Amino acid sequence: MVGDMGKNVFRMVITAFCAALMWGVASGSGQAIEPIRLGVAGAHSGDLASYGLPTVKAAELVVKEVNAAGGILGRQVEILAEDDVCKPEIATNTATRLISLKVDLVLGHICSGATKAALGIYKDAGLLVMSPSATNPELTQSGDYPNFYRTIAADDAQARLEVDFALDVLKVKKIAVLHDKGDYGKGLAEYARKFIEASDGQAQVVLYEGVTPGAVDYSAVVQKIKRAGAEAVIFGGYHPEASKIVMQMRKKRLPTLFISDDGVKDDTFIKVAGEYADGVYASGPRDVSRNPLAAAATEAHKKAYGSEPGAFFLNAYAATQALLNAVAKAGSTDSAALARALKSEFVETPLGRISFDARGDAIGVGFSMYQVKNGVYVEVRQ
Amino acid sequence: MDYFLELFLGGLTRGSIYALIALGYTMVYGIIGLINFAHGEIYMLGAFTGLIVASLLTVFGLNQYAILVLASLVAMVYAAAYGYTVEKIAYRPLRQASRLSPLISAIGMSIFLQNYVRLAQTSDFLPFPALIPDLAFMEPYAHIIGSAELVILLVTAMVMLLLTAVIRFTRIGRAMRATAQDKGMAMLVGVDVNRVISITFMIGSALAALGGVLIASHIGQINFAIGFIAGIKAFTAAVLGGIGSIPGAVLGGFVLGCTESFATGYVSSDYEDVFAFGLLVLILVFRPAGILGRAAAEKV
Amino acid sequence: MTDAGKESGGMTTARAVRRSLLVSLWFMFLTLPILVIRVNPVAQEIVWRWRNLFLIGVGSFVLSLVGQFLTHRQTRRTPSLTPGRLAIFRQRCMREPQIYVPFLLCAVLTTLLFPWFFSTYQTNIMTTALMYVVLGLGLNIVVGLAGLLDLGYVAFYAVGAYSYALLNHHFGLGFWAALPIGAGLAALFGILLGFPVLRLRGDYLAIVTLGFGEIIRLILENWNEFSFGPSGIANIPRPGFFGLDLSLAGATVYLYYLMIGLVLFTIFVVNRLQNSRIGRAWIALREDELACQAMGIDKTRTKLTAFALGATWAGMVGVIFAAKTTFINPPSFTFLESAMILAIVVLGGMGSIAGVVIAALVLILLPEYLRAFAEYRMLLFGAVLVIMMIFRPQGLISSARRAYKFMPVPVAAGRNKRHGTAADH
Amino acid sequence: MGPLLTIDRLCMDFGGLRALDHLNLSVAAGEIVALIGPNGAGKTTFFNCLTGLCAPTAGEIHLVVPGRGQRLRLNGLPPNRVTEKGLARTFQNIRLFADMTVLENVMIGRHCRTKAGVFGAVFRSAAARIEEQQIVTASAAILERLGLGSYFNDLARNLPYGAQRRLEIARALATEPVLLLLDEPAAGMNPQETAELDELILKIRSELGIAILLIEHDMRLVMSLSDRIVVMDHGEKIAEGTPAEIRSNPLVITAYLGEDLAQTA
Repeated sequence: MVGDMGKNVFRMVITAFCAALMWGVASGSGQAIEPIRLGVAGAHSGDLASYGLPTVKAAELVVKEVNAAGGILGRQVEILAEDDVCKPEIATNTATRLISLKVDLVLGHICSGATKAALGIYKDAGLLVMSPSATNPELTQSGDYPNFYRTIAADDAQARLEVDFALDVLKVKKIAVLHDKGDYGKGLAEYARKFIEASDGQAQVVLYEGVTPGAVDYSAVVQKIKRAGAEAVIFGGYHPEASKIVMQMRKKRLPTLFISDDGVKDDTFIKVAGEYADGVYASGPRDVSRNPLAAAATEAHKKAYGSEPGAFFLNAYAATQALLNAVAKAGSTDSAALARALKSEFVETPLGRISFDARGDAIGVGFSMYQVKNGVYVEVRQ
Repeated sequence: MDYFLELFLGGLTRGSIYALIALGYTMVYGIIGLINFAHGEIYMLGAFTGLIVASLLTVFGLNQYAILVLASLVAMVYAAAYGYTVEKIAYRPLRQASRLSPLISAIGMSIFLQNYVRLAQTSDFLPFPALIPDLAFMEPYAHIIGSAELVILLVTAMVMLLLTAVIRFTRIGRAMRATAQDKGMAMLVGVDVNRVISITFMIGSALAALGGVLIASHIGQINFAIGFIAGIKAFTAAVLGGIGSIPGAVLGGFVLGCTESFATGYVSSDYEDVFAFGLLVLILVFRPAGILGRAAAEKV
Repeated sequence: MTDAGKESGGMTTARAVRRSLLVSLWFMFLTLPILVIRVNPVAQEIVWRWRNLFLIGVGSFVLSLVGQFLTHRQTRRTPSLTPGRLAIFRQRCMREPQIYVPFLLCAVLTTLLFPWFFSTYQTNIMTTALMYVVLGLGLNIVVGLAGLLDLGYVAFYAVGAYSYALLNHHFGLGFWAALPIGAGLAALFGILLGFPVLRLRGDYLAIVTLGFGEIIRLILENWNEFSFGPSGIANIPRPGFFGLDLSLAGATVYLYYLMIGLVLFTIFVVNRLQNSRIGRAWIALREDELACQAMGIDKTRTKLTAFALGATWAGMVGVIFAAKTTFINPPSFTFLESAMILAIVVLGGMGSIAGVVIAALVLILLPEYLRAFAEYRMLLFGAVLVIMMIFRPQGLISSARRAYKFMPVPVAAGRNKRHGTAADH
Repeated sequence: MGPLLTIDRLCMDFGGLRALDHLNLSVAAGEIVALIGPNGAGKTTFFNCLTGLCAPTAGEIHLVVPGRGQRLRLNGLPPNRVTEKGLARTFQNIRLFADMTVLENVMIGRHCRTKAGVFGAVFRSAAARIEEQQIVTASAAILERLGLGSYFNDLARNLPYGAQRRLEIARALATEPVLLLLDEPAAGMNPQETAELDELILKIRSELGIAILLIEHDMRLVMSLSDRIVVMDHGEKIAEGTPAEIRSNPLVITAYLGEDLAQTA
């Protein structure tokens, strides 16, 4: 019995292994260039899938439309989606896999860390990459990644906006800068601190601290904010931690203003923090609800998938349009020609009329401040 | 001084959260000497079950107290059922195996349960209704200690007393002590060891679920991964206090909570966890059996 | 479920069905809230998914029936002491050169020619798998041989990776210079960890090493001035080939051969170690710490050697990891990574080199080839750990001790000639 | 020539419990001394104190190795250092390295007499190779001497009970002791095995010149083997003398031996 079963299992494993190898070989050796292959990389499974999957859907919707209209340069567009679970070490595998599959363009990655790890590989392969969500400033500012573009504003721009808002509009003098120790949150907080310190005494950072994500409470940090006498908190991070801090601040009768970022401008934040959310400021992408293209894209998503689109959907939609437009204008998928087209041509997207600057950041994409009023985020008009 | 007191109270409430989860940990360890890595996941499952029940009951329009009690009860029943099943599937067949095997099995179970909830529910954070009502008489003190925090503190104290009483004075408690000391001997004198272990798991899991519901309604949100950190912290608390000891778990929770609170208050919350784990290493090096634990001498 | 087979002979089909029915009902009850009801408090909606309940019911019923059937068959057969057919087959493979030589030759050829037949992607993931082979073999020294349960092994991996990244960033040190430095620093950290935990045993050791691993990661995350914090270090150069800058494909192939070399070197070293004076001391320590001391083995030194040597491999692979991904940040070094490496050691069979190699290849390659099931990857990983522990706790390949060969020595006096039972092999 | 091992007023407390109470004892080179007494008299604790597994509360332990002359103080030393000095022991409940082979178990005993390190092991330097060869030969010789020659490559756990007991002795001998401590070596043995053990212990003394201190409950073995017997009760020494003296000591008879002695006598 044991022997028998073992043997069968053994045979099965061997067969499966062979099949996998064959499949690898078959998929590795493609044939002549027919369609334009668009690689879509990001977290498609795991805890962060909700940040990555909307991008795939956005790409699918744009490509469907383009293909229905006859494709680009007479060629159909094909999507190859690959998962990187937002981990740098997996992202390098994802990148080499996409290269093995002979993609012409890459939409992705989603997380800054994974993007950094993958970019070097794309650079060697001469591929152009556009991310809808990687906000780390270095990606465009360091000059190390000339092949990188993005349709989202960098963290420093967001931090700039938050600090300016706190100093010029709210006129606060003492600010506590907090972050969640993560890549995104801490990066943002670092910039915020730098900008405040450079404000010539207009305001000062009275507390700079990272909170432990997932901790059961933040009462000690809240006490510290109170003791430091901060008039406002600038928090870099995501909504789970933000809501906990805000709730504890308010429960402890601390009226300190709370200013945060795109990671907090999420309806879940308001649902969790409830009445305590009122008055919280958060920066987020400019309100595009009056842009007919944005409405159309959202409508198309609802029609195709039966739900509201998720995070970075419109950024990804715009990125796909920008990439395909560049191919059409450049007349090829050569990366030098594409780069020229991206920088010179404007394209109408749900985010507005965009083009790209020399570093690869989108021109015309930016942030504005929002405030929670009666349970909804409302754009603050200055 | 005020600042110190506030940090201390904050540490106490945080500690009581750790303690509530640590009680189940320490019970299981006391009986079969297994680090039940899946305990944190049972806590998370309890919280999810509580959320589901509470959401259903809200639809029926029950009042808040009824929802809190019912959601806790159902969550506890389910957690007990999960605890029983986990023990039977993943640990019981390994009772005779080397110490490593059940530990690995527990890690596997923990990963499995996390992903089970992630796939069946969602990977996003879900808001958890504030089931613990704001008590009117607490209103003047709300800036010092909230109602939910007070309730958690009281429940932890009650559970600790109750457990100590059960273990000391009841039949099943005696059987538990016997099993903890020597499984073989307990079996010889007529204790149904399997049943005792199952019951221990069920009680421990039910406590974890109670903690899950209360803590989630205090924090206001849950997701599938909350069990991991809670589990690690609770286990640290249990080891600090002397694993296997019921009062030790509570004491360990308080010590850990206060350490973290003071570390944040006087140093920086950047290194909060470094202090927590550093304390663990220090205590274990100088008092390997924990604060209230008894050193078990090996028989030569 | 497990006691079904004990009532051998008397088990009727009806009873098995009734039992399975109970099992399936139990699981339907168990999964009712989580699998069936999905609440969305944000949108205030409740979704009922009754189909899942049905699937669970049918699934657990069938599984339980099959399980009972198998245990029943197993208990009915008289237990025999002769090894199973598979074991005999395996023994034959090991012993007879005409079987294992061609097989070995095949394996060697495939490994050597791999990059020429497969794409860069395939080579790349194979390199990743080889890295885990070395990590597994390194942890195997600590856990498998010396029996010290280390749940913070990833800390040393991080030390290696950061040594290269930082040395390169600040001093422009190259890969080959960083490799021994990374390994040495990791060994130093191994000793550093070793000292406080010397007195701890079993579970306490496990939790303290876990804490140590977390502390290292937290420091990397928080100490921006030193480690650049969570945003990590980018643009770490790939290893150069005698000053040549390689293309991506070239570098991948180069790294692949580098890893093959390192794997062979590791196997060579571990194999020699485990049958040496030091290796025997480790195993004795694992078997019985007290007796081991009483036999004159210095516990402190033996444990520290194990920690240091285990850490050395992690440090080396860490350097290679940094060179391979060209970017590192703290989230790559979480507890889950330690758990993964530990799973490789345990699944492979503690102390068994071949087992660890196979387990690493399976655990790392399978998820890559099963990307379609990515969502279920971790679920399966957890389940496999549990199932393996229950049905094959000794791992895929259980370790065998070395047999020493002797000329038959005539027994000195006649008085002890009474054993004919000992089967020599 | 003075005694090999001298124990002076050794005390051991566990919490409030006094397990050893001012115990004096000495063993001469080549002597076989038996330690007897009822269960719980403190005999194993005494062994543990001697071998460094417990640290005695008070008292002195000194060892004089013949030929080296130095008087070595043993208390406070860790177990491995004690073994290096020349004391080796066996355990009451057999503590072999169950998953190692018989030969390897004995090779472990050679550990403290050899010194090859990691580099020697990996690069197989000439010195390390020679040393390893010597370990194997020496260990094999010990096994042959103890009649375990046919078990070399068997796992220790698979050995019959009596052979496991002998293997423990072999392992202890491999450390080249001057004094061998045997903790109930005959426990669980049948009369034939006990008789063989008797012969073996005498042979160890006569051929290797090793002194032996043993704890034993089998009075027949104790009486036939020992040069001297020490009787313990409640952590104290209550009597000491040759087998004949002990046999006739009324104190011993009432305190402990009673019927046992009547049977043997």
